[in-house]
Amino acid sequence: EDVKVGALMDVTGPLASFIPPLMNAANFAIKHVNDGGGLLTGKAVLVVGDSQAASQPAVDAANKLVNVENVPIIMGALASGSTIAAATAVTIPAGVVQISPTATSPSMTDMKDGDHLFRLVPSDNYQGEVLTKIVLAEGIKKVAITYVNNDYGVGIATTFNEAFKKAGGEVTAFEKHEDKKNSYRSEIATLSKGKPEALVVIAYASGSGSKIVKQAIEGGFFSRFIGTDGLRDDQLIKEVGADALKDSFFSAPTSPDKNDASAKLHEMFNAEYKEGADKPFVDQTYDATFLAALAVEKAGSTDRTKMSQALRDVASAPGEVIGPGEWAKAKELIKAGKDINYEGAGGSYEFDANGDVTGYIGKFVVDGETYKQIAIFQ
Amino acid sequence: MSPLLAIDGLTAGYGGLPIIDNINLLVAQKEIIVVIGPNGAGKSTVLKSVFALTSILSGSIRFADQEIAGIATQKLVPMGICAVPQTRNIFPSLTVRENLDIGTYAAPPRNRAQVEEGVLTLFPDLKQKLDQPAGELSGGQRQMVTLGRALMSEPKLLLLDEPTAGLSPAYLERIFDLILAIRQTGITILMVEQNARQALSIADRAYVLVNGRNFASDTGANLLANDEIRRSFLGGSRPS
Amino acid sequence: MMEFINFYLIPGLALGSIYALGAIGISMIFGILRFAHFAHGDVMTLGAYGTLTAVWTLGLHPLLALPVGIVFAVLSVLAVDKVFYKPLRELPTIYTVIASFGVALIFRSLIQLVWGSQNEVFIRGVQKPVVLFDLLRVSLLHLEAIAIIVGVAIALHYFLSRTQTGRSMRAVSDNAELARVAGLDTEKVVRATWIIGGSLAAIAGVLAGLDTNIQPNLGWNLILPMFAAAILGGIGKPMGALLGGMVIGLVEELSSYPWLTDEPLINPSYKTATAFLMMVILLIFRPQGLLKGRLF
Amino acid sequence: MDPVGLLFFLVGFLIMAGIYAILCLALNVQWGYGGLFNAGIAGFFAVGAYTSALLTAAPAPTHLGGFELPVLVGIIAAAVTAGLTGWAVAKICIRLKSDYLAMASIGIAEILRMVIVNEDWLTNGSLGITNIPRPFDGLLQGREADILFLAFVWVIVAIVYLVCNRLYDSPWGRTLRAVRDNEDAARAVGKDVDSFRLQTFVIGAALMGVAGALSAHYFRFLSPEATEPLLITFLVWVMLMAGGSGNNKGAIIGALSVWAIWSLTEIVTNRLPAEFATRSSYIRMLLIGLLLQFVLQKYRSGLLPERSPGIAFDKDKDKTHG
Amino acid sequence: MRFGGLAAVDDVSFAIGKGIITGLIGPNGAGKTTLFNIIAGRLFPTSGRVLLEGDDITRLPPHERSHKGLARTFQIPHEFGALTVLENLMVAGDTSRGENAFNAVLRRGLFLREERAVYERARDTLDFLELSHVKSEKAGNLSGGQKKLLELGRSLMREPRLILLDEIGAGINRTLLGKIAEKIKRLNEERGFTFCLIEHDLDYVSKLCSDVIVMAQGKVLTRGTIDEVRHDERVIEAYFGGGKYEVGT
Ligand SMILES: Nc1ncnc2c1ncn2[C@@H]1O[C@H](COP(=O)(O)OP(=O)(O)OP(=O)(O)O)[C@@H](O)[C@H]1O
Ligand SMILES: Nc1ncnc2c1ncn2[C@@H]1O[C@H](COP(=O)(O)OP(=O)(O)OP(=O)(O)O)[C@@H](O)[C@H]1O
Ligand SMILES: [Mg+2]
Ligand SMILES: [Mg+2]
Repeated sequence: EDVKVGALMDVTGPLASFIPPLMNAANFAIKHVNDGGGLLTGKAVLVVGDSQAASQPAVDAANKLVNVENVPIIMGALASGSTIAAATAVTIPAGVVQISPTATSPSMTDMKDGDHLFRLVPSDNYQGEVLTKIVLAEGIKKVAITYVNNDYGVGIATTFNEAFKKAGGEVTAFEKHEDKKNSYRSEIATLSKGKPEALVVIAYASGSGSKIVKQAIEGGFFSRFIGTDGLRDDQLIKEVGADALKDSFFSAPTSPDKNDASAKLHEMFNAEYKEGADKPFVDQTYDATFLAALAVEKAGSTDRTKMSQALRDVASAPGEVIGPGEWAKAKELIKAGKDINYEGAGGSYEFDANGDVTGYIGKFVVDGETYKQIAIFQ
Repeated sequence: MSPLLAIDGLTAGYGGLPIIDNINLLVAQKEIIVVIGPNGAGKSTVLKSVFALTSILSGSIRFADQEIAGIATQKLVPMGICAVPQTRNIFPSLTVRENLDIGTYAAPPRNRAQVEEGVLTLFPDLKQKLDQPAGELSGGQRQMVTLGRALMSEPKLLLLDEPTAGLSPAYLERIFDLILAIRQTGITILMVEQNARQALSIADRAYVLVNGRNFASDTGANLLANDEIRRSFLGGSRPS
Repeated sequence: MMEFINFYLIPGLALGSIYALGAIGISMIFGILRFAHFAHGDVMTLGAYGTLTAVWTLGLHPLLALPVGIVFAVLSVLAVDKVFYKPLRELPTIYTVIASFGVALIFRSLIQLVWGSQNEVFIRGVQKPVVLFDLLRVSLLHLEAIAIIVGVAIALHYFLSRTQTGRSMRAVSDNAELARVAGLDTEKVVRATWIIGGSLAAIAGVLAGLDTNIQPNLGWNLILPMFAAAILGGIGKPMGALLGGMVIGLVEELSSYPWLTDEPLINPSYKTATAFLMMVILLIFRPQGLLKGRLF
Repeated sequence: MDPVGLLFFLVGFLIMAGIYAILCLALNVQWGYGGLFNAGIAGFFAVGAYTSALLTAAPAPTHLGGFELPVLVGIIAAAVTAGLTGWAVAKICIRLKSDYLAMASIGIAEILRMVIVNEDWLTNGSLGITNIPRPFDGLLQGREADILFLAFVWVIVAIVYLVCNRLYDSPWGRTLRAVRDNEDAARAVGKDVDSFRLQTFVIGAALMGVAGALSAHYFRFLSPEATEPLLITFLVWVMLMAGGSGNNKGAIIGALSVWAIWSLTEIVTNRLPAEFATRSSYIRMLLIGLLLQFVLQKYRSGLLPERSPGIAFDKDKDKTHG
Repeated sequence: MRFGGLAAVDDVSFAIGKGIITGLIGPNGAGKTTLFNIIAGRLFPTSGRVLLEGDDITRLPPHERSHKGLARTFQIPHEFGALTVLENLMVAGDTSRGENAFNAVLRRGLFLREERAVYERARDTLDFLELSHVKSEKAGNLSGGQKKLLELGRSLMREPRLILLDEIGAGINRTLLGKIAEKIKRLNEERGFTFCLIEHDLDYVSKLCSDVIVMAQGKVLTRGTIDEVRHDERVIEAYFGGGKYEVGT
């Protein structure tokens, strides 16, 4: 019998341009499951609900996944807002575990979720702090910050701003901007006022991020940019060109240095889909889907009540380490009653009591037409 | 000679509901035909039917021996039929000049300048308003604009729905004179009038409609002389 | 001073040109067909994608491939008008407004189905700005946009006030039934409206795409400022819309200039709001639009 | 399919449909009776949602309020603040002609949205407000609690419906429709046109605020995308036009049927063959767009068209079309 | 009253006698309608005052003038298109209690009597205007003349002290118009209503009006009985087109 795995994806709506590679990532994980022997006694089937990056469609889509499709577990949603709304209104009351690959909102940490809500990225507080270390290590003391005014941008930018100042750095400007505008030239002109050494852009490359970088270079204001995982996107290189990004660097959640999971996944991914492995959140989406399937396999049935324990079991140490794509091996081990520990492309995912993870953050630079990881921080 | 316009057994209305029922009406070349009747009798509906602005349920409308029931409104102007509707009959945001101009688009007159000259001699009031939006005109001035527009295309058949409503006596007389004059140029006229006495006095023939049906038809003079008609439709028996 | 011109004034004018090109169509459609065309932004997007396809397949420069985008956008709106809008013409226009909202959805989802929803770019990499005397530093594209809008303004004015089609348009806009009675072919006028509106929208879409990138929400994201522009100019007055577009573009960019102190006058995150505020204030004091009288 | 699951799906579906029904009834008061083209529904919805959320949520350092007041108080306050906002908006732009009013109201809704996103101290900006309670919290656990909330929502729908019906079928409603049809003539027969339009706008806005509040309580979470015009303003317009403007039953039917189109299409597109999996959401949006067109063209004056309420003592009212 | 450079009504002063039917005539574009619009409050004059029974109402909005007993009809019919004919008349009645939204929802008993009375009056008015057979028709669907009748009916429903009738006769069947004239006369004689009417049909004016004001080009040209003004040289020239076709300019 086939087993449905639910996925809440913000397919249409403001995040639409992110989704195609992430959809591939989720499908890729399911493909690995099915190629590696299937889920339980049948095949895994991904059922996608379109949460549109807004509460109301998220709740509506979750309602359908939980009640009509009867999925045992849900991967998603991506935006914090749609994740929280779906969780509080639908999945938590219904007792369905939800794993968000990307939601970073701090308020998810202390939500009364009855151990049903998990996420694979650290709460934004974390990346902001690590980014501070990376920037200072580059010898940059004076920056301007601009961030997109949504849950992603606000969270990371605020923590970075505070941590950076506390660590002795100088922030000449700290300004939010609207997504979806065509011109940010006046904003950039203002940002350049205090002669900062670099511009920190906390935004999505396919949203305002690329536009800001491009317009900043064209206007001759900045030549050095610092970005987070939202900006570390092939899209940026496509729009701005690799040359212009020589001096820029980026942070993004990554897996521990011993593990080559990420590189392996990217290779497989690009072999399958030709492109997109380097898009933001591909790793986490793959991992979340894979973990969801693992949890079902571990639970041995589609019984919803067993999922959160099973998820914790398969994700955390101790246990034999399983990497992306190693479904056959994992299935084997679970069958044998052995404990496994999934170490994904985007991190090792040791959940704390709140369902949060502390992750690893990598430092990336542009190398040719793509990004190269040059250091790892914890 | 065959009639220019022949309406035969026409039943028509709005949205499937008949308003006029089995109407027959003939207009010969160069005639002035007047239609009178109480309010809501269906007079405008008859004119609108000729202009394809109603839904025709049955019957035929022939213009110059050609069936025109069902021909799209805008195709009728080039065929030589021109209409002056009863209400909402100007383009308010266009200037008076542009309103007149519109009349020439579908059926360009042979000599535009001359026709315009003629219209302006007819309605000297419009001369000083030529560049003013027609929406700012008084009720009577609007009536002049719409008549002017219709004349600009040198029609064969002119359908007038209460052309004198709201015009002062001077214009009233002038419009009726005008109608006689344009008939001389070979234009045929079918008009609905509530200024029925004057209208009947210039009419070759007239039709009386009541409740959507033909009630009577005769020469204008005969109808005027008919006591019952006078009492029921012309406002009593005061001498005109 | 140069900073003001380089980074506020010229980008503002360029942005305004894009808004204006869209707003003209919105305003004309409003004038003739009496409804607010919510799919207009998506017509821009269609134009951009049509052009993009030509760039990909024919390897042309985007501005040379533009005619392909224009034809594509125009054909699409004509088809949509025939299938979806025309049957609703006799009803109160609110139905068509709602229909156009549905059409916007249809356009967008078709674009996503055909081209996918990732961002695309016409030209990769940073465009070198034009630098004059080491002072003036503007993007060539912006100069092109401004030149296009000037050309469009002149052509449009001539068209509306001097040509028969232009005047017929205004007549239909006043009173469609009477226009038919007067022998005007209203459907022809409607077609002309779509052709002009669709073409200008396609141009706007390509300019916007050149300025940033192309994605399925490209035009939808611009629709509100464009409506504001059309309103600002006095609805149904294309020349007013043109002016309104320029004003909205300028207000958005100039509102964050440090006019009084060293700080931006208005926090840039309220950029869009300034445009709307401007519109609301204008509506209150001059409900007939920026331009007095007829400037159709 | 699991019948229990289906039941709960239906519960969730009807809760949302109920919230939309209130919005639709509110819009019907403004547009159907009063002819006021309010295109800023999302703004009043948001004001209501935030008012109730801030008053009833648990205290939090990140935003104002958190007074943990009873939900009912929150909802009433939502009606009041949304009504007041409506009053202020109406004071400014009620004299505008329909399309201009539409734009002004969109503009004001957008400004409100930006205030909500930008003024963190008040609303916690884009991070939103969590821990918003529902009425009767704790009475039932898990998804069974949704049934209670469903009942709560539909009781409010019923009350709103009753109020709207009474308004419609009264001299007030008649005069309002007269004002809609012709302002000058209404003035000439002694009606204070501005006052009537103002009242309508305020009543509608207050009801929209109630709907907003209900949605915040339903989601237990509120963030600025709740004011997304695509989902609030436009969808509600579609619902009203599909249902039949000027008809309260039509408004509710419209809300139910369009929401069904919106929501149920996903169940269909999810059953497309695997090749379409990645595209099914676009196909769904396409389908929604086409279905809307179908409804508009098929039911030209709405599923239930406007009907004059009739005059109670006009006995021979069927003798029409003389 | 000025429109741009044009003085549509220019330094006009006159009084309308209480309880009298006054006629206002003049060539097209003389400013008659504009003058009515000023009296009824639809337009505010550039200068000058409007007094109603001694009260200055120059700045009063139209609906308040209506409450003071002033009613008017529109030259171009302004019907409430989506309301039935009956509703059109009832709207014009005095339904102040039922027009309170609060009463409409919570105290419905309060306005039943008032409604009934208005209904009865509306029925009578319909009968009189020969509109009863279309009472449930949407007013927007009426014929041109029927709309004019409706205009008249609506103003009668106000039970006003002064009624301004703007070319109520244009487009009305002359027989019916005769009856309307009688009704106006009766209302005037029996109820003391004051009328001021614009009309181009002088037979009609002469039948009704004891006092006629002639306007031309925004000014009062003369005033007197119908016979007096009919024979006034200036009137003949300006209004009847003394020499044929020499009107206006
Ligand atoms: N809104 C306006 N803007 C500009 N001019 C106007 C406006 N309304 C009326 N006029 C002008 O004022 C003058 C008087 O118009 P008014 O409607 O009062 O005439 P009237 O005496 O009622 O004529 P009629 O008997 O034809 O109805 C006319 O010349 C008209 O063109
Ligand atoms: N658009 C319409 N829809 C439905 N009924 C209509 C429509 N127009 C007119 N009617 C009805 O048709 C009947 C005849 O109308 P019509 O306009 O033909 O009358 P008429 O003879 O021209 O009257 P009048 O002299 O008053 O202009 C009227 O009872 C009217 O109510
Ligand atoms: Mg008629
Ligand atoms: Mg007049």
